[in-house]
Amino acid sequence: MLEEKRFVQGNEACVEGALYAGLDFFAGYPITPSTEIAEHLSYRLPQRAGKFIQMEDEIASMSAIIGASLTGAKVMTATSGPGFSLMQEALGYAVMAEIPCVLVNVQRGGPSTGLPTHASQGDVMQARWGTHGDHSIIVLTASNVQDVFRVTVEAFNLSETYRTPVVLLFDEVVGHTRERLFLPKPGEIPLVERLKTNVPPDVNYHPYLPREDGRLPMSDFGGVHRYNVTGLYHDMWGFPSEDPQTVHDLLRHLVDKIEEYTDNICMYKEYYLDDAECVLISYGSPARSARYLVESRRLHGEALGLLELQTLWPFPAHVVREKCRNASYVIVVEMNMGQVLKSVKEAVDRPERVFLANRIDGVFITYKDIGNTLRVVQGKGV
Amino acid sequence: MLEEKRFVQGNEACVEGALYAGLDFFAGYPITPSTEIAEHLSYRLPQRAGKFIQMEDEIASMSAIIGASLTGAKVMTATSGPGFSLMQEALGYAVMAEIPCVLVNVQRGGPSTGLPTHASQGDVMQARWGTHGDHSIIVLTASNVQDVFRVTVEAFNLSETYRTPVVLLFDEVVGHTRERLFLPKPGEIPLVERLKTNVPPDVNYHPYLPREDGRLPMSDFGGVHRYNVTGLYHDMWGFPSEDPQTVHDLLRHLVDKIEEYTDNICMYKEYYLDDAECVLISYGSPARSARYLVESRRLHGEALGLLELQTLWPFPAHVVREKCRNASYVIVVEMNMGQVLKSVKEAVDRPERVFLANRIDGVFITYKDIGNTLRVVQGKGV
Amino acid sequence: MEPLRIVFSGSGGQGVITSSIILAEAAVLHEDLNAIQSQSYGPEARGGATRADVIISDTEISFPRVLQPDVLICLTQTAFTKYRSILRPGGVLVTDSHYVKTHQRLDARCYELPMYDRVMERIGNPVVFNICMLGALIGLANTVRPESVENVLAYRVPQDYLPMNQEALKIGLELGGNCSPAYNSGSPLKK
Amino acid sequence: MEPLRIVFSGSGGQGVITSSIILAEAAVLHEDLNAIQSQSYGPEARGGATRADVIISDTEISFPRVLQPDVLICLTQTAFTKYRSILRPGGVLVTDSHYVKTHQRLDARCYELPMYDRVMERIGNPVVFNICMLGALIGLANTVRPESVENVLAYRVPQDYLPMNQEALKIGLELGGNCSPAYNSGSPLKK
Amino acid sequence: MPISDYLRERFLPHIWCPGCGHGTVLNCLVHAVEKMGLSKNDIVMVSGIGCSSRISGYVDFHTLHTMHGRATAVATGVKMSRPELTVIVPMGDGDALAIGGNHFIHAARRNIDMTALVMNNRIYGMTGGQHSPLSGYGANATTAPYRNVESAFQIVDLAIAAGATFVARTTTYHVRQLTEVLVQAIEHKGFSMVEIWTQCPTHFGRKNKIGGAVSMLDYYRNSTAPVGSKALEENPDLVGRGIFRDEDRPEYCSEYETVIQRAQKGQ
Amino acid sequence: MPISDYLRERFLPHIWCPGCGHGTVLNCLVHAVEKMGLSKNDIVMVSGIGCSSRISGYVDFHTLHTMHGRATAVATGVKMSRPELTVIVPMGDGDALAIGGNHFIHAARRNIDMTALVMNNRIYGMTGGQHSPLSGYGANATTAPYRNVESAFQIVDLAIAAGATFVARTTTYHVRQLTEVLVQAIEHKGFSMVEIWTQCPTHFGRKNKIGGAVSMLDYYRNSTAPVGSKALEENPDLVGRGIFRDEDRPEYCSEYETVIQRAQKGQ
Amino acid sequence: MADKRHKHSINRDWCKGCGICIAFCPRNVLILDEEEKAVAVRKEACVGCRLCELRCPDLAIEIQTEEEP
Amino acid sequence: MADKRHKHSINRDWCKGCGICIAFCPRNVLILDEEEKAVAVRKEACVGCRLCELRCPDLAIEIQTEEEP
Ligand SMILES: Cc1ncc(C[n+]2csc(CCOP(=O)(O)OP(=O)(O)O)c2C)c(N)n1
Ligand SMILES: Cc1ncc(C[n+]2csc(CCOP(=O)(O)OP(=O)(O)O)c2C)c(N)n1
Ligand code: SF4
Ligand code: SF4
Ligand code: SF4
Ligand code: SF4
Repeated sequence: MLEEKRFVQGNEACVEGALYAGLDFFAGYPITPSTEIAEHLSYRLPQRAGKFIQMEDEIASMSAIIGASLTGAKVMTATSGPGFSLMQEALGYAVMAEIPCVLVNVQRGGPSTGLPTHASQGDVMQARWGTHGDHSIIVLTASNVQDVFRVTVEAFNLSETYRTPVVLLFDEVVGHTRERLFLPKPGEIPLVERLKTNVPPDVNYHPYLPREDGRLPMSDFGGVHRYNVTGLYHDMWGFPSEDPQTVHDLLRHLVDKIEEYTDNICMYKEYYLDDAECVLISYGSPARSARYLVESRRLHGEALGLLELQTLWPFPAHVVREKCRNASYVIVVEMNMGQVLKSVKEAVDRPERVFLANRIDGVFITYKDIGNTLRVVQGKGV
Repeated sequence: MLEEKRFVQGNEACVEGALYAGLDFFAGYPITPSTEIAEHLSYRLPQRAGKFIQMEDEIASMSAIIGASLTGAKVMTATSGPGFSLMQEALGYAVMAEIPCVLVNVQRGGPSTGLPTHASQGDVMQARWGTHGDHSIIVLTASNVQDVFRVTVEAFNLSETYRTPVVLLFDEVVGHTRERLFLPKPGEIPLVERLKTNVPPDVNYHPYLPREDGRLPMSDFGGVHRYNVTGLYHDMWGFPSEDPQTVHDLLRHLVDKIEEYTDNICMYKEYYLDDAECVLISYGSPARSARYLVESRRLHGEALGLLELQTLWPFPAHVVREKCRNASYVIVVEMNMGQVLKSVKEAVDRPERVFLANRIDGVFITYKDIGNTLRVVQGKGV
Repeated sequence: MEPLRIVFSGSGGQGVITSSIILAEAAVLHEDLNAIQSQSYGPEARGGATRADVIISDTEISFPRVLQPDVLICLTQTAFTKYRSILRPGGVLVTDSHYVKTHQRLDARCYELPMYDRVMERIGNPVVFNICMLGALIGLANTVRPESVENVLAYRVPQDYLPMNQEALKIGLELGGNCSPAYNSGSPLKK
Repeated sequence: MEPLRIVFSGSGGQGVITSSIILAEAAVLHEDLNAIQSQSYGPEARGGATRADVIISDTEISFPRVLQPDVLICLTQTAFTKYRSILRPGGVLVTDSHYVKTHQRLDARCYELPMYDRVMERIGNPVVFNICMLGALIGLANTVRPESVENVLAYRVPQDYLPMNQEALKIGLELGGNCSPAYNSGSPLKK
Repeated sequence: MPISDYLRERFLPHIWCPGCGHGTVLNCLVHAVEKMGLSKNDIVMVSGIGCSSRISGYVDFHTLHTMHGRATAVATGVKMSRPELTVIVPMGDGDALAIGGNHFIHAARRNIDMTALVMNNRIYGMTGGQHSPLSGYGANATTAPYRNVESAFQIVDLAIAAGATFVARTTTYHVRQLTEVLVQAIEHKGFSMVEIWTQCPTHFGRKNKIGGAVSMLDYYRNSTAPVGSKALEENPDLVGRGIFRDEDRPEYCSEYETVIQRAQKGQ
Repeated sequence: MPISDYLRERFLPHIWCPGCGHGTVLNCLVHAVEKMGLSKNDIVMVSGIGCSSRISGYVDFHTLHTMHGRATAVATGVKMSRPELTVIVPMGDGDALAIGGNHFIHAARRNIDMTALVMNNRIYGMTGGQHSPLSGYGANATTAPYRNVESAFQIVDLAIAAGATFVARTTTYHVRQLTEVLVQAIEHKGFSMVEIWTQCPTHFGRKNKIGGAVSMLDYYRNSTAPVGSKALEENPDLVGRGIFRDEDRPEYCSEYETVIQRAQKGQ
Repeated sequence: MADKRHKHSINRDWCKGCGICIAFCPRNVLILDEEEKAVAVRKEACVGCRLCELRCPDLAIEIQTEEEP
Repeated sequence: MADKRHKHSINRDWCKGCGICIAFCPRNVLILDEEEKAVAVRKEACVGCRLCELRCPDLAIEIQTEEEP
């Protein structure tokens, strides 16, 4: 029975998801509230001959997983606010060199050291724009232990499919809450393995020549193909180049390979949206409060609905527009000053109907808080 | 004569502006294309008993100016893309602890090591969102040597006025181009000195108790008031606190003290906007190409106009909306994939009329490039 | 079954959090129930009063926290003073008579049980105090079957400590099972 | 005065960039002109061909780069092959006869001057080659007055090198002043 | 002045666990400062992040609680800007030598005048017991469940190799020596480093079965001996306490004054 | 195999300036690898950012040109993931010891099996001649116009104190010794570090009036002497060349194997 | 020595009962009371070495030494 | 030694004329020509020490040594 059912924290569910996805190598540095991920992995990975290392800091952690990934390993690191900020340079390197890897950021109160042990979702925009230069990136989130497992597996699949870093943006509540986790059987969730080149040993292999579909078959370091990897703009050989056409094409490739596949990357859940007059849009733990409100109000016949986003970037604008089309108002529920609110306003037809229900004091937002905002929005005051 | 006229690069103009504003302390780490700023300051600062130090990296550089600022010094650091990414954690600390300081980012091609010696403006969104957690920040830019001097002085004034880090976001072309600089006489440009507390030595001084107007009088380290500074959420004493009300109020203060003063912070230039049918919006070196285009087209009676932004954040949405009200189309000219374009679309009444003229290949965008886009926008193809 | 909302409170060393996890885990792994557990973290958890929330239900649990507990357990005076007010009117209050003096009356069924004292006299080791408390809770409210908790103890507790824990659980069950509220101004809980 | 657009090109060690700066600085600081200077940076500047752009004008200069130079100076064969095509039709091409062979004709006034050879024979030190080139340019096109360049040299060049530089400038002025184009398929520049 | 005048009593009792050695370091530090009779206005304390770094909140100096690992870098800015101030930089072993290792060796190389206190509890206390670069081979930690296989830095050797000019080691058991060494370290002109063994009963003690604060102090007493003592020579298992280096080398800020002189002559 | 087989001739001539010592390091390195007869598929080179780091582009191994200062950290990931591979990590002095100092000392502490080459030209070449932590007191640099007042790291001492188990120094003049030492360093199991003096005529040479490449090599010849040589003993001004440490200590990856064993028994 | 008296003022709000002062007092002057706070029960035996004051991690002990009249 | 012949193959595209091989050749075999490329002018004097090959920063020299017939 213990086999398929577990009672775990979100952070441990993330560990189980990573192991299910085939994690080989983890490098990290402790930081609240993500530390349990490193702790569990230091125990679990060597059991299956996987490698765990605690590096000297987050920069080193991110650097180490980049190196390991190039040898063919599935890799991950985990951190929170301050550490995530420190990883931004290396994150950009992984984007430029197209290195599959997964970064977990269990958010805490920011800016700076902020509120290490409290709930917040203040890193949504940073996850998209934190490193210098134009780029694109995939960011996923979840609201309960089961979904944490699920999106973690998906993060590895997407990072392999698109050869890109994927950020898992959880929050303190999801990371620390213990609840039931059903472990899927092996094979129950399909896994994406790394796309390897089939170029024979003595034929020229072009590591950075994208296929029609934008994908790049890889060859492991230590394998038969020797090539160069760099954070500079580079040609199909991976050799530095400043040729304008080469530069233009590479940057377009880096962005298009993700943005053009937004539909395939987009994950979300919906509750009672069909006839919803008021659409709540939320993600992470606040979506649980939103769902509680929706379900209890439905009992009194109020036409509330919930759109729970699991893919934050690339932002699923078309889905949001669709789901909000018939809503007389939309309330974005998040624990920050309205970071997803911005994207929602951009996406919908009538931005003036979009409102924000939020908390920024480190206290988990409750269904009562959302209810209060709803009342105000309905013109009934507090 | 050499007294008031100089022939210098933009990077040196930045140095002169900082010295004019009263720079006391600079810590930095070399990186193309910002290095000349450190080099000139290593020569100029000690001449006036100021302090220059080359630290072991950018994190240390940002850390060192934070320490120096608290002793009452006017401080600055300068870097480019990769270094700017590394500074994000400490930048957030300066935001949280409300430490006046100026960061120069002379942009180069990103992401990652990218194109160190080429022109780009890819760090606009990062400058706003690069550090973790909700926050606000001031970001300025300029398009020629004279304006580089001017906005640099302004950067120091704003950082003292609002007790916040101010980012100067230049680009390689502006930083490296040599042209004429007229040095204003002392006093010609008003300088903002640090607001000091007048609380007498033995009376309780509350370092983090904002005045009505949101300003916080400071007391220098080494002075008569001893207090605590931290990156954690803190009370009026600067002592760590997790009280929700305290947390809420501090974060609101950090954001409102800037966002509510957007008008005072907003700097821009305009050319031929009164009757402009087509409004170009640009900033940094591309604004020069845009201006060239506007002026040459005006000779043929085409109603083009240019709005050159110098304040990028907080974004001057109201100004943009105003200036674009009567335009039949708006073209944003920048050397990235449309980072200011996003804000412009949010600001104007008819986002569908906003277009992008850009280059992303490291080549400086010319008036011809903009002209080509204009032709397409006018439906005339290429 | 109506979802049952419990708040455990006490001081750092008392093992309140462990007991909350054991209870919830017993419900999830050894009965066909759903449960969720969360706890206070950080400096305030270090000094001051620790708190753990548990919700047990036979349906999905969306909102993870307890705003108004049906059952409130306080193992220190500080915890009692801090949390007494959140107890649902008519709910159940369990306090340890050694650590807590409940002066004025609350609108609740209040049990002041000599858990600590009984553990010290019958076992002589305070580490199992929290398990005794768990036993008492199970005795009082219909949460999970004692066997389920024993199952959890079996793999969570080091062998040599197991008997001591089982004993403590038994003591608690007795205390909780055959006791009547110190006073009862609340509505009955057991259905 | 019409803005005058000049492109200097050559190889790393030849001091093309320095000479471009001296010219522009002379215009800005010692004549009431406006000028702007920019140059190629980075690896490609290290090996390959270095390039410096200068625009001299008596009005404000908005666009900082030179797309089609009125005057193109090439001090190496590589530079010539790389940049010849950008010269404005009818513009002025200045090459050094020691380093550059201009095979087929261009639509321009082309001057192939023995600047390097003259410097080596009259001064014997290649470091002032670039100043000689500057002199030639001034001799050819109306850019700035020789005195203005001498002014700049006076504070930019270390004392003991000054005479050598002044001499080189003079040689250049002679070369540029009393020379006729190798061939002329371009329009006259001096107005 | 009474000891209490050097404390911010408003914020006490502190957040440290019962028996945490960090409190003893705080205790000896204020006694040392009192001994030296320094004016509180002339002292700046710069700490990083960690249990140890919370020390800055409790002393009535100018206090700067910075970022994890960055204390010496921030302190460099403070000191260079106001060389006349006394700068004290308490750090945990992780703070100083894991994430902060680079700033630490560079401050030592520059020999900039500050006193670095490495509060070495061989563990990450604040985050709950992960191994640190000082845990040492064989130690147990939440991120070393199968025992640590990394060997520890020799802080003293590293500081000396990097260029520190005053280097000492002692423990929270040896409170008289600790107080004395702190006085000398603070008086030293140049980069001084004091490694202080300080017990974390909550994590290191518990996980490594050393027991509580009292037995950890016993261990400190029994496993160390004064530098130059016969005991130390005879028993290789003992670790030396005392001063390992105390020398004069041009201090960074004074050197920078010569730069200013050259620059101003230059004009 | 002929030397040229170890090079990516497609990308040559390289970007280094005429007379740059980095080319000589490349030259001796490929000669060393050829001597050892290693298979190119088994070698991974991880470099950072700098002129020196461009070396990875020209060798026909698996090459990883990473971020400024991060080479050893990235290499740690490579090595730990595939311990059977030979990992070579060339870095500039700034790359290795300014921004990269922390990763450098931690890789040494772990004694992870890789060969760090510190290509020490005492300057930041790539960015145009700013001082580095190795420039040393009195050196001229674009960011030290009034002469440098920071003293240099002793790389050899620092590496030893941090835990490196093979430590050597030589120069680009002493090409036979360089090649020989490289062979030994690569063969060593554990963290090996070779400090290589390599001339930057363009910046260090010019700014410090040492002249061009040839006279810089002359300087290397005249200012160094073999470790243990009489000359070195007698003349304190000379700097030692050769091997300073060569010892056995458990290597990190092998140690981690024991962790895996314990973990798997544990089940 | 006997001609000095030593007063132990112990701050009960700060004392966390770690037992350090008690374990290492050379004269066993101190004990923990039932509230787990340190108290000086054998004052007369105190030699005023002040080690408890210096070792206390909570700065809860202060020794005042006064001359016998 | 005299019974060996040494061929210097110098890659003129790679040679940057730094002069190192020339300065440190024990037998002054090499010189720079007017195009600033190294050439072996006194081949017969070459002792085949290969120091020029090993020192060349541009990997432009290769010495082939063949036995005299
Ligand atoms: C950039 C960053 N990474 C990680 C953390 C999390 N963190 C806080 S303190 C700490 C280490 C604490 O250990 P130590 O420095 O030895 O001090 P101690 O708590 O043991 O006194 C860590 C990893 C952080 N705050 N910031
Ligand atoms: C994070 C970051 N900071 C700064 C730079 C700029 N930069 C590139 S190389 C370099 C130093 C080069 O010196 P060194 O490492 O000694 O190698 P060398 O070029 O001398 O061979 C610097 C500062 C960078 N690329 N990235
Ligand atoms: S966790 Fe350890 S270091 Fe931190 S306060 Fe507690 S005992 Fe001290
Ligand atoms: S700048 Fe210096 S280090 Fe860089 S290639 Fe040139 S000589 Fe070599
Ligand atoms: S040492 Fe201090 S805290 Fe510990 S028991 Fe004694 S008085 Fe209390
Ligand atoms: S050493 Fe090499 S590059 Fe230098 S001159 Fe000789 S062959 Fe040419």
